[in-house]
Amino acid sequence: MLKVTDLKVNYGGIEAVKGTSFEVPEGSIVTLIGANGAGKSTTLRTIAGLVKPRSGKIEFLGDDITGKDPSYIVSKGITMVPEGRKIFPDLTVQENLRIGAYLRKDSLEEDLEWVYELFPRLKERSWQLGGTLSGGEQQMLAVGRALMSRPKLMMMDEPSLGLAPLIVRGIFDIIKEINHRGVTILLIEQNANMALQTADIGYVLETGRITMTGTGKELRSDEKIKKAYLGQ
Amino acid sequence: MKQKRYLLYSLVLAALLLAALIAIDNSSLKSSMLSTILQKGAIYALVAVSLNLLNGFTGLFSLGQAGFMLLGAYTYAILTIPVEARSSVYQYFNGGLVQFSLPVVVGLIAAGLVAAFFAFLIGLPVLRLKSDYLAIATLGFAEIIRALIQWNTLGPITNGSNILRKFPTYSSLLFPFAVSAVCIGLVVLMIRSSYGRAFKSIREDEIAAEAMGINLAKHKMMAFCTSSFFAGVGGAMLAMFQQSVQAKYFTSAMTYEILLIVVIGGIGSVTGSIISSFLFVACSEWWLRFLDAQHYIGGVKVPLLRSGFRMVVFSIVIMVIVLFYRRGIMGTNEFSWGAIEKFIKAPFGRKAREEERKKVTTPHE
Amino acid sequence: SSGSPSSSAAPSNPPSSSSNVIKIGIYEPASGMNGAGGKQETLGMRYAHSVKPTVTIGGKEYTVELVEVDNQSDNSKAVSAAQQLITSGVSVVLGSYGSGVSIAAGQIFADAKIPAIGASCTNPQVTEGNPYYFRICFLDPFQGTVMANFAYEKGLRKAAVLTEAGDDYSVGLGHYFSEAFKKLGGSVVEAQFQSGETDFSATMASLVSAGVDVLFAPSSIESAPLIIKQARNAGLTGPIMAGDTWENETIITNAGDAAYEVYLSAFFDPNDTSAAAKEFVEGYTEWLKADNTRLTNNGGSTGVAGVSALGYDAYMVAIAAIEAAQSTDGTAIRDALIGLQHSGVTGECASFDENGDAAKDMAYIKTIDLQNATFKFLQTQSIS
Amino acid sequence: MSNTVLRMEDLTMQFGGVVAVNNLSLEVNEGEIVALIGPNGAGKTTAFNCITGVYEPTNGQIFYRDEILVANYPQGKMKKLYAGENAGKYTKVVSRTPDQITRMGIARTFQNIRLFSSLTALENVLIAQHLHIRSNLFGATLLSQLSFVKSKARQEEEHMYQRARELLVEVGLEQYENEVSGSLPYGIQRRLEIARALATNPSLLLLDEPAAGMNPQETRALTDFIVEIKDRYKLSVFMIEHHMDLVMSISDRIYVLDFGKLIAHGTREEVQNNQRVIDAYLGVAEDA
Amino acid sequence: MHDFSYYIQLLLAGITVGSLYALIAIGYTMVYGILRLINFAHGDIFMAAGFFMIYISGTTSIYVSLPIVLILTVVLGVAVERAAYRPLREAPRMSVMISAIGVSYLLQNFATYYTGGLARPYPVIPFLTREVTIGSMTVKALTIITPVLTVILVVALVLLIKRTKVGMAMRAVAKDQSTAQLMGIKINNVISITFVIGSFLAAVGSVLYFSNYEQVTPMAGAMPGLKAFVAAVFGGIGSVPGAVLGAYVIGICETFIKANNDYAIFSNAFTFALLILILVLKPNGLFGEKLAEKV
Ligand SMILES: Nc1ncnc2c1ncn2[C@@H]1O[C@H](COP(=O)(O)OP(=O)(O)OP(=O)(O)O)[C@@H](O)[C@H]1O
Ligand SMILES: Nc1ncnc2c1ncn2[C@@H]1O[C@H](COP(=O)(O)OP(=O)(O)OP(=O)(O)O)[C@@H](O)[C@H]1O
Ligand SMILES: [Mg+2]
Ligand SMILES: [Mg+2]
Repeated sequence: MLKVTDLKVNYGGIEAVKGTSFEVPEGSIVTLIGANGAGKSTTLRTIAGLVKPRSGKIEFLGDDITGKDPSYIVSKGITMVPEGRKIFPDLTVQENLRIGAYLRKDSLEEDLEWVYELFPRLKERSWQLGGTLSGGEQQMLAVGRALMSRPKLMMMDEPSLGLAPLIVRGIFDIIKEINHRGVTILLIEQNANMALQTADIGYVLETGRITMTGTGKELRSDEKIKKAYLGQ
Repeated sequence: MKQKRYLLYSLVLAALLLAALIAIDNSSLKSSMLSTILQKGAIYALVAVSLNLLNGFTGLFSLGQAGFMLLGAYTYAILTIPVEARSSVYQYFNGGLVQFSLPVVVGLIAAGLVAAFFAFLIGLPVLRLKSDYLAIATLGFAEIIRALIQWNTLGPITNGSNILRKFPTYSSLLFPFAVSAVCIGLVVLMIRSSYGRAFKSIREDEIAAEAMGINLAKHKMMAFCTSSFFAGVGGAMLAMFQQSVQAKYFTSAMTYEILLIVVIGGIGSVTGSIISSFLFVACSEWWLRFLDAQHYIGGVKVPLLRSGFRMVVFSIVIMVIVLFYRRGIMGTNEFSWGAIEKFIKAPFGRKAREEERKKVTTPHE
Repeated sequence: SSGSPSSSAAPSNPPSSSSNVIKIGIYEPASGMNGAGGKQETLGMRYAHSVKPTVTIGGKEYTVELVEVDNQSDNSKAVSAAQQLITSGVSVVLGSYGSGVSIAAGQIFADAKIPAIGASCTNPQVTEGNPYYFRICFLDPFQGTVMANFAYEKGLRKAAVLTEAGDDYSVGLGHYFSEAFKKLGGSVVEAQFQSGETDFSATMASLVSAGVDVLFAPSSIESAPLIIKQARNAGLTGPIMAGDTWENETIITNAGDAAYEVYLSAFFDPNDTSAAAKEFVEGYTEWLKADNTRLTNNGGSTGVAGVSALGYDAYMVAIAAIEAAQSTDGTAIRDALIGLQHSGVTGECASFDENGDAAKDMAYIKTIDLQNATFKFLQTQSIS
Repeated sequence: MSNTVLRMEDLTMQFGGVVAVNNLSLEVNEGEIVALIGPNGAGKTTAFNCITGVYEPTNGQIFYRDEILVANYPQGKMKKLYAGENAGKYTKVVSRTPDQITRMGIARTFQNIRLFSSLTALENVLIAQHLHIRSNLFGATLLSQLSFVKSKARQEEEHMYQRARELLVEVGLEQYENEVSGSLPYGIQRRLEIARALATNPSLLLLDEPAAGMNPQETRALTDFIVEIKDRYKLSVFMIEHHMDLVMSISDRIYVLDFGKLIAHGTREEVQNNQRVIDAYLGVAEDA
Repeated sequence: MHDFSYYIQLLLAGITVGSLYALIAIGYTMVYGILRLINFAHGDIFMAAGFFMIYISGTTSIYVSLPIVLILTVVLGVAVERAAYRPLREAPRMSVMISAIGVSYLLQNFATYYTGGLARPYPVIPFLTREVTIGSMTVKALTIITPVLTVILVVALVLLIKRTKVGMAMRAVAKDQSTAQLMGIKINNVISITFVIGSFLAAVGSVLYFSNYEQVTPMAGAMPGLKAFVAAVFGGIGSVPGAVLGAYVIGICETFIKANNDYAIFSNAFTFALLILILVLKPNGLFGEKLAEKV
């Protein structure tokens, strides 16, 4: 579904991504794990069109989307839950959700119900301004917002960041559920353990390069990974 | 080791500059466009640096600079006009109320102090305001000051709407340079001190700065008063340069002009402000003047050229600079010998240029 | 040699050697608050130049070259503008419209020992204490008194004096009018407005309710129509008076029907029957029509503004002085100016007094003729 | 009682209709690491903000050692709005600005990193030392950088630099000294934020989710780091955290908030086995 | 000292001035709220609209010129955005503002260059300048039309911003452009729409304003532009009703001060003093958004 080939991205003089290649098959959950600063977020931002790559190619459903406008990429069916939530502080919770479906022309009520069902907390707060939500609430909102566009591929940048343990587990359940509904997931997580449990395929990104790949299970039992990322 | 070498370079450069200035001062060039532009450039450099201290380093968006210059210019003029000249200057006010006159240096310092004092007064209520709210409040303050000075009732002191003149001016080109250099030097030292770092932290994030124990009110006030002090001194020197001073020209347009200089030079770069002051003054008042006159090339009239065209071209030049040097001439960088050495050492300076280009194309968020 | 239609002949036929060129500086605003008036004054000078492009010194014919700078009506730009003229090597300077910039540059011309001839700057401070500044027009104390006399003689007793704060011309002239009017026995209500003001309705309402029977409002060309119209709207039916700046046809165009009973003091009367004036008016009008840019700079009309006539005279005085001095040297020309006599289209333009002010003892009082949309000469007035 | 560093009494913070913190009382003792946990939106960060002067609480008071840090009671509009317990108990109003509180010896980090992002790591740390500066503006301007004058201000400036570099070495960030802090990796930024807080010389350190965004291995390193700095700088630590491995391995005591109210409090074991905590927050036991 | 009708007359004058400021301020605050750009050129676009009317009405009838002027002004506004603001989307805020000052200089200087700088009479638009009598007073029709139009426009704009998808997109873009992009919002389009609305309002404002004062100069936009800025801040950045209220407060205060001859020159000063006072009491303006920033 998504194919990234030899992607290189620079921030000024710094080379943040140094030639990564990976694939996301349709219907799967793929996770990218790696240390801080490995270039995970940059990769996602580049796919979403927020950062222009220096070289490399990004194909989505056979369509070359390298360096295209974010709005074009969204219209193709890719959304992203950005790192740090980035919800709109002046918009109410409901408006935040609605704006997630900006490109859609059909009725949103059904999807709103679904999101509220996933996150009952949001329903309670649907008139509160996004900016005053607690960290965890904001994270729920960011995921909900991304779902509203009915994406084919949803990229999530550390969705469990700052969430209570109960919710973290919930989030991974939700990811699975979303996936069951036919949404392909590309996930970045620091909580590598949970991520690899959830994912079909995992890639390990180290200083801008993919160094290892395998199914979630394989990686979870790899000694090196255990030591470096699972804290065992 | 390196430090010493750079210090040597700096001393040599300073000496060369001084020699050049002395040479101009003692030659027929003394009364020339070059000298005029250099004087005004030096004065504007001080004012621009003072605004940069506020806008660029402390993150306080102030549009009151013309008001503080006005205060400085008037304070200087009022205090230093010779007693015997007062009756002709204050022609409608029987020679005015002030019947003494102070030495030039005292007048200059008083100019700064009065500006700083008013900054303190206005700062108490308005420095709590954020961004544009602060901008409009300071802009408004400058307008209030101007209206007060023009008020006929204060005429015996300010001469109301009428021009002030006959105050002592300088005779050597070195004077504005010396005063500006000393003042800018002080600003640079301040920026590099712990207080300067505190100013920068306020620019970066007020909440975090406060959490680091920095008293926002106090530090903003320090920056504001200091900036106004130097704006006041700059205003006084502008009065000396013009040999006359009248409140109606210290409008927001003057503040915008200084803001333009700061931004074109690079917000947060002292060197940038200085360089762009000279360029700006030269460009607006010297180099483009030919555009105002009709010219003939081989008997054919050059189209478009007529009075007013210079200002059109000048506006376009400003736009072009702003559009192509988004972060100003210097960005937030300062002049450094290290950078220059690197530039020269790289083969034909290519590498340095390449790096520069990379910087420009950086995608920013 | 009247009205040769070609513009500045000098640049198109560059002189073979620079030794027989003499430069005259035109120090006028072409932008800023007084840009419009400055352009009209400049037109008069350019026309004069086209009429008399050469001058004979020591039996040799010199070509006059005009060097124009824009002082932007701004004191802080005035210094470099003046310096530009000095650097270009001018022998004498003409201008400026707007007294402030003239005062600001006065010392610079004096330091460079280059005489300056003010055409329409009426503030006393321009020439006072400056041995190099001369002026061919009358002064504000004179003008203010003239208008006060005129108003009082018309039987008006309560005057509103409306001036622009911060503008020395406006405030100064208003001051002299008030003084004279009060001395005559009239009473005065003073009011001020800020530069750039467009809404005078409240001011006018208060003046009308104070029961004034005449409004004296020396102000800029831009404010004039606004003042006239809004005064009429507020119900002021009495005369509206002002100084020389109001003699500008755009005011009539812009103020329209409201501009009845408007009186002003002027430097010049285009319908003057004297031969010199007639020749000037005809020639100048032709010259204006010959070029669109000139028309634009004259506000799109062919009317002869008083400042253009003064500009013409100022140039002619300069030429006369150069010829009298038989030198291109600034100080020599200055010395020649001191004793010079010159009768121009606006009357006596020289015979300077100890301050350097011409012996103008007469102002033209004009009114607006709405039917023909022109200024109509009413009477000459002097102070006895 | 003298070994109580922080004491919070009946703290309430209400935003319009939302009672973010509801009648909360707690203590932090000298040398302890105390954790504050609870579901998202329970009011933990809000409690921190009340302590550090960012918010003025609706009711209640907070002591730092034996001094009142903040005290307030419902007044004005709040009087009508707030009808909670102990609303009439307090009559004193003390409100200090965040900088005063920092000066008293409390330093904090932020849930969403707030470094001075276009300044270098070193500058960030230097700025945090500014609160202790002795020289005034003129002294600092004129004397602190002129190498040919030996002055107090100069010594002070040199000392600040020396101290800042030491600190960076101590927290293991020396290689980032001259890097612009905003472009540092996330985990490094978190560490730098702690270093910056330490530079204010606190005796109580408030950490708001220090391990957010860190992988388990990094979290473990952070755990050691917290213990280490606690011992080295003789700190008491009060932290908010969702990483249970971190919380459970180093906290001496734990407070659990839900909907602004304290639902449990005690040692790790007590809290871990508290059914209310499991229901509201922990869920079924970790299976990592 | 004065009778009642005198004060009514002043009040009416104040409301007229206030309404004219309000019309300009609405357009100003739109751009301001969304781009956080102090659009110094707004007043000059307004001035340009005045000259468009003068030149176009010289060749054709008023009723044909009106729509052409509206269109030309919108084109000018959007062109300015394209040329001077869009390339600076990622540059520091200050640079964009400087670019706006540059555009303002350019428009003023070009107008001076092109028109010669003298005031030009504004064509008479009969249905605006026609006199109408209410009670004992005769006023120009625009005195009544302007406030009504202002109110209608405010309601329309508030609905647009609060209730429509475009409005929501505008608010989102105002806060965070890159995240807005992630939602599929084409920020360039949203910003262009904002400029279309802003310039359209400037054009409408210019027709009414210049019909009242009947002349245009190259500097004619500077003062109204500044007043609009003040009004926008007064009411709270980005708040359309706030800007309108601010404009009325300014218009009415100014008028009453100007009626007092001794202090007339303090009318601007007083307005600013009042503004400073209000800001000290309400640091985010009258209707300023509550800071949603959470620490
Ligand atoms: N805007 C930026 N400007 C300059 N450098 C940047 C920028 N954003 C990221 N970097 C650098 O690019 C590299 C990769 O960063 P990225 O955010 O992609 O890492 P990451 O794998 O997502 O890490 P984390 O787990 O901390 O989120 C890092 O070294 C970082 O310092
Ligand atoms: N400034 C504010 N205005 C209105 N409501 C607020 C404000 N700050 C916080 N709240 C509300 O108070 C509640 C507590 O928020 P707080 O940030 O303290 O939660 P938290 O316990 O830190 O959660 P998390 O672990 O997710 O960060 C939330 O419901 C939040 O929406
Ligand atoms: Mg990341
Ligand atoms: Mg929190």
